[in-house]
Amino acid sequence: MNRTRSLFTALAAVLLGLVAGAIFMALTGADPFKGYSFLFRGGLMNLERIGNTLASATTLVLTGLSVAFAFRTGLFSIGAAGQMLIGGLVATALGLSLELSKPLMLFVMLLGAALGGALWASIPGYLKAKFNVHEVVSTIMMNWLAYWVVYYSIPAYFKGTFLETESRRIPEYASLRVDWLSDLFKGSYINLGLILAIGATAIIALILNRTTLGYELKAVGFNRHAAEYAGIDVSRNIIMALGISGALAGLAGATFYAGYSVNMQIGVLPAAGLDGIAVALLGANSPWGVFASAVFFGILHSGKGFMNAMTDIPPEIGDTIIATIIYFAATSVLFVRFYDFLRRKFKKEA
Amino acid sequence: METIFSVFPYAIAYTMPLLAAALGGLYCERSGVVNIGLEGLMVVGSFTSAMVISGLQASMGPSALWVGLAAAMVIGAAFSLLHAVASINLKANQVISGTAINMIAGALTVFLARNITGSGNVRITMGFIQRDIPLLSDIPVLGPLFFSKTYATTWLVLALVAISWVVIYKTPFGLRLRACGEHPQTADAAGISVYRMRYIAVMISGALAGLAGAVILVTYSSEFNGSVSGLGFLALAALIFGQWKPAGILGSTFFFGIAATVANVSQVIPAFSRIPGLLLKAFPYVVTLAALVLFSKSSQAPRAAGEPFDQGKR
Amino acid sequence: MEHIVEMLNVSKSFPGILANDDISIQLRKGEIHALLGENGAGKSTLMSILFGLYKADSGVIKVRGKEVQIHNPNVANALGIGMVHQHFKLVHNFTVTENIILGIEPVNGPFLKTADASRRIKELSVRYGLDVDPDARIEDISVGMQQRVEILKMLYRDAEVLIFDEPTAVLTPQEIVDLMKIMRNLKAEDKSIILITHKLKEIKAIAERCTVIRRGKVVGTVDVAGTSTQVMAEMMVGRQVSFKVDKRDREPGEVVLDIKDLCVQSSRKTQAVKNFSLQVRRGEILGLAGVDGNGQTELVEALTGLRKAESGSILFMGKDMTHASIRGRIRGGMAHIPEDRQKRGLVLDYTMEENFILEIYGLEPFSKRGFINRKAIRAHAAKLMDAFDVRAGQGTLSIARTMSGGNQQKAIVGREISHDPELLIAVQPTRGLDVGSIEYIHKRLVEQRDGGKAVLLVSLELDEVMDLSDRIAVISHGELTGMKLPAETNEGEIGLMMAGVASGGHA
Amino acid sequence: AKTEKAPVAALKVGMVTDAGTIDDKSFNQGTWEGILRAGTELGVETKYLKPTGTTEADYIKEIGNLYDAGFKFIVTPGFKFETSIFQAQTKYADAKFVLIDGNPHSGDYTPVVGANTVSIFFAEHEAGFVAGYAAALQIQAGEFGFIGGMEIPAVQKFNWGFQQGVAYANANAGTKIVLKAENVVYQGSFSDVAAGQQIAASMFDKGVTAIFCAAGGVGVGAINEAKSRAVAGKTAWIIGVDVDQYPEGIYDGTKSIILTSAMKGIGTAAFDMIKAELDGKFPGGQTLVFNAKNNGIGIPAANPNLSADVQAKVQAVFALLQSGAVVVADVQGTLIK
Ligand SMILES: Nc1ncnc2c1ncn2[C@@H]1O[C@H](COP(=O)(O)OP(=O)(O)OP(=O)(O)O)[C@@H](O)[C@H]1O
Ligand SMILES: Nc1ncnc2c1ncn2[C@@H]1O[C@H](COP(=O)(O)OP(=O)(O)OP(=O)(O)O)[C@@H](O)[C@H]1O
Ligand SMILES: [Mg+2]
Ligand SMILES: [Mg+2]
Repeated sequence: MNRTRSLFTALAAVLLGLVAGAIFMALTGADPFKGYSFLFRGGLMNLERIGNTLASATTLVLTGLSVAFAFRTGLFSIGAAGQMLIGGLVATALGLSLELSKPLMLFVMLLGAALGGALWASIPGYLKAKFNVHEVVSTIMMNWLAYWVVYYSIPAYFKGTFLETESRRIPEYASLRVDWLSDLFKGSYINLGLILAIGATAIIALILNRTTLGYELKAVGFNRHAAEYAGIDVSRNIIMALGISGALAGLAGATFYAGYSVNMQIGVLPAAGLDGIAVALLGANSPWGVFASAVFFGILHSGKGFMNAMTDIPPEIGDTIIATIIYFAATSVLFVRFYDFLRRKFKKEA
Repeated sequence: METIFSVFPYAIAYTMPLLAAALGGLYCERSGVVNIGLEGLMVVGSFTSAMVISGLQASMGPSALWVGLAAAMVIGAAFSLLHAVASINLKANQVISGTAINMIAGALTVFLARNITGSGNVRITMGFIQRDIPLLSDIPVLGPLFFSKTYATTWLVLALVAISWVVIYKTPFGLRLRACGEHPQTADAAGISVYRMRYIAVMISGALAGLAGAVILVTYSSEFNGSVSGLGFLALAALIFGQWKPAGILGSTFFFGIAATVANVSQVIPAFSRIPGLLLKAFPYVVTLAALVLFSKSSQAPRAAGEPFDQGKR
Repeated sequence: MEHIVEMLNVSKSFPGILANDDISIQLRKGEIHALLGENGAGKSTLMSILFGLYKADSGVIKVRGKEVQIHNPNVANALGIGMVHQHFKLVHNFTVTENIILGIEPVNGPFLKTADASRRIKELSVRYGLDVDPDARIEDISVGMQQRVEILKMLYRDAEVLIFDEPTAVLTPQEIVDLMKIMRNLKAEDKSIILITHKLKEIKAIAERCTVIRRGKVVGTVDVAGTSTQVMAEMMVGRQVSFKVDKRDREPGEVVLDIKDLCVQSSRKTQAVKNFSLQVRRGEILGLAGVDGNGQTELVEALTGLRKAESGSILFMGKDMTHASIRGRIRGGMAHIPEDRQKRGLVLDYTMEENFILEIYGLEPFSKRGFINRKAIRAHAAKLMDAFDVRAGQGTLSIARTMSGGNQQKAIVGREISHDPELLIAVQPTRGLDVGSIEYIHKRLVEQRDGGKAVLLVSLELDEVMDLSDRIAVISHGELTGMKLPAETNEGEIGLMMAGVASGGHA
Repeated sequence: AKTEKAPVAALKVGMVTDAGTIDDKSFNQGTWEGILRAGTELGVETKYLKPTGTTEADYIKEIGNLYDAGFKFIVTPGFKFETSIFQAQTKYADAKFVLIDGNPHSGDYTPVVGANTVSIFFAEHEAGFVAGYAAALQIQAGEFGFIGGMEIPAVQKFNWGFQQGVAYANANAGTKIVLKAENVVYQGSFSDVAAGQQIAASMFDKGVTAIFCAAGGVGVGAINEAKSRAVAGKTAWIIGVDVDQYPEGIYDGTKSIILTSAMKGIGTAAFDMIKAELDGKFPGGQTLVFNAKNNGIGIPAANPNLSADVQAKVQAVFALLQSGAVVVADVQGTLIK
């Protein structure tokens, strides 16, 4: 029952967000129907575009899961961007320094990225557990620290011959892109990260709903004192919760910098970090919900350009629509109430 | 030392928007509503003032700046209603609603700027001028630190902080505001409309964050470009660091301002040149974390902050 | 006789429940009128309607004979109605004065003017024997004092009708005596009082009439003087209730818990427990009596591992557990009914079935190799809810938050007993419960003892300690001040020992 | 002539922006303005797209969007497009590409300019040189500074050329301008306005009189600082970049703190390529360099802040650059950073 409710809420939010977007389009003198048809065609029109949509979604699934997982354990992490950077940096460093067979290489890189993200996130976890430092503030600080760590370490150790501002290109054997997948989707940027994202979604769903670890983490999130009373190690769990969340974001970094992208640039805080909050939110913090909402964002991200190219709708409208959807998702209580009202009415009449 | 004197006024200039935004956050959280949307509200303020000032500057001259500040406050307050409706009436998760505010503000303002002016960047020709305060700036040490090269807006923001201290601790409004943030059921039972107080507080925070965005524009940036580069989040950190107290945020924002300025200018100071760049850039964030470690144990957070008010809850 | 307040045919429903069903109640001027009913009977709801917090679905309220519409607490205040809520409505970091003037602040221009208010509060405090310091901060004063602040709040607003919702549930015996005195003072000043309480003794002691509610309906209004507590209890519960705990004599067995020279610090870094030594044996209920705040909390937390012991030792089942982990103690056979059920006892956002495995989720059959077994958990919960008569709307899937305090408490008691512990540390196990539930929980504690297990009962209710315990230990200022057998002592003596005045020998 | 006009209107010219916005007052805007000029003067249809990120995949996606929407003449500014154009020029063989500030390559920096692609470079070092020389002549003695955004090739070349220009003036025109290593900095972003102001302020306080800013928004902060100093009657100059920034430095009616600007004709380049395409002369496969020789770089001709004498001397040196008598290095060598 709860699940139908969340689904209804998310759909209503998306719908109202789209309506609001349509109003904006109409205000700028564009035809919303045309706009949306190009938007969705841009994201889904052919295999290549579907592949690109999924490629965009891949990173968002992982950052969305990262935020959602922390959320479910009572923590609000804004740190996905920084953890992505660290994960990406570790993956890039390994990819550029080691020479291994592709499967082993990828395994090592992903493991390193997950560990890097986890370690980076466990610092705010530790500060929260031991010193009660608010994770919102500490993760913001950690983001900027990661930004500067990458900013200085890429040029110092991994830069190419000519450019100070980006790493060398990731060699083929260290890239998550594989030919069969790219060919399957007609040359799209889709990469093995997608499979990783699907796996991660399943695993996180499993952890949250079916394992004692999930039970513990949620208990700590809901009520620290009761968890302590029950003999659960609260500090360890907070660090663990942020650690897992960080590992997910670290993996997001690996898929982004060694899959979607072909090298690592400095001076950019990846947008997928903050977008993860929106994705998690629209997915009602449930793992498969996150997956679905990431795909939706993927469509928006990749269809936006086609819509802009085909119509006179300015590029900024895409962002406005996404933002509006989030706002409506935040105010979803309204829809839940409406939904309950409908249910009651329906029941009475039945 | 000379360098410290010379950059101090810039640290203060950098501090003021942070301070104004943190003060806005203070009203909001003291009433029990968390406002992650400060960043977005600052963008709205920056946008509004840029539009107003660039439109009026030719005809009005310098007084257009003040009109711009006022407009930023009004529009900031109006925009914050989005957050108020979501988090007060609809009992939405406040953090999420604030995040949505940030996204909407960033996208919508650039969109509007492009549609209205044809460009997503709006420039004003002239901001406020730094001035030395006569007499006071001649005082040794203090003069060059605090009374040299000051912006008019600095005194405005400082005055607002002082007024806020009085309002929050010495007036019935302040008493009620704090009650709503600590224990809204108590305020409710005392006949205070928690909804109304929270609306007022959210709007004040919108106005102050709007002002903060405008202050950035009229002091050091003079250009709207759809971003305030994370200052809103930093203001939030300063609010927590300052323990939700006016004097506290005055201290914490100055701390940030000085740390960030030192990090910025250290590049041009030969004495610092042997220190790795990473350490210099990381400095403000590391000291913030360190300071939080020291101050977080005894958190004075308003107890009800972040919780939607539920009359029936006991 | 003049009725100052009349509530006529009031009904109020919440989703899924009719909390007040056509209730009528009349309050005379200058009377103390008790309102009695099981947990969840609808008492608080009714009073919240009178105070303007809830709106009745139907019914009429008359004040001084005139029909009124009480939309919000302001209207109630204006009509001279004041209320002390079950959970205090005080701002913890405000002073007494600030709390009292909140909403009707005296001003000097735009500024607060607290000096006059302070003076007036002082006067009121003296006049009614309340002894409150207007400048103290709420978080620094005792719960009893906080309650007096609530009373002052009403008096400051010139309330004529005072509603007390379970005022004594949180008080120490001495504070209860003081409160009774205060109520009599109020009555002497012609105030009218509605008193909600589960304690029949208190009703007997102070009320003139008593209205009994069961499942949202009025069962009847009786004159207290002419009605026995037994009759009132039966009216409320709908069956016979026994107050006396059936308990056969039993020889205590070997020592299960051996506390030696234990010292524990409070959160404020003061010495809360000082050189405390005590033994609890198999087959006995050891009652620990004491005034609230005399180190019981810290002692229990040290025993259960929630707080560090500074020095001394805790031997449990012959093993040194002084520094053992919380889980180690639970696994070792220690169970704990916590003082604050909402803070420690339950994860309010978890369902009942999830709450029932709070300490044992890691054990088979509830989980295997880290994976949860829903089926086993559900069966376990269903069994316990049935065995301990835990009632909740959606059965094992009810969210704990939505359940009444009484049912929450029964669930915790059930859970802890289900662990079949060697030692059950029961802190305030019946706080806020109706007599039916109390009877039930008491029976379970005795069963535990009869089964050869040890029970350490920590309670502020002297009655409870006297009735249940095989031995009574008294704690005062963190020190053991005496040990008595219930048969060889009385409330008076224990009370003196609790106050640290007399020290008793060892039983 | 009229029959030739028909295909003209059919050309659809698209642009994908680099990091930063279309209003960056720098190469995005410069490129776009060139395209817009082609729109009004040559009647082509125009469109720009803003990618969601700055990776190769993001760029190719937008190029694909333009292509699918019929925009088969695509202009991309910035070296970050190098690998994307490398792929696009084969993938979209019937489209034309103009890559500004970069060479298509597969990731190994070996330039492969397709037959349907033109690579355009600017001699930023020459622009920096001329601006540095002009500024030194005008100021004669004192200290200069340089603020860069990030260490990307274009910015580095501006910097190195600027240093050489100043040195050239010191050696050949008797000026005494000092450029201390500590006053040559890369702030680390193109957006931190506050940092720009603070760094400029501390440079000015230490005696620097003119700062060359190639730093986007960071430069905006520096310009603001110079303006408020000028209003207070102090000497503070900024040397602008990319376009003639004179208007942005105006503080008092017509006075501006922009001493001069190191310009590169991005807009002209974009416009020229579109025009060449319409004329059927698209120089596909070529790498074009816009430099002093072809007047692709320079400083503004009209500028009240430079005396007529200085202007004349700059003209002379510019001629030397054109003739190759003076050569400016585009690598760091022994220069600062
Ligand atoms: N806000 C609410 N929402 C839903 N149901 C409620 C609410 N308040 C009370 N109820 C329901 O109304 C019934 C009466 O509750 P009430 O608090 O009046 O009982 P009570 O007699 O005061 O009990 P207790 O002795 O435990 O204090 C309960 O069954 C409860 O479930
Ligand atoms: N959010 C809610 N949804 C449904 N019912 C609620 C909710 N909150 C409270 N209630 C109901 O309100 C009633 C009273 O709650 P309360 O916590 O006062 O219980 P209580 O038995 O009076 O506990 P206490 O021992 O704290 O006095 C409960 O019966 C509970 O069912
Ligand atoms: Mg009640
Ligand atoms: Mg109760």
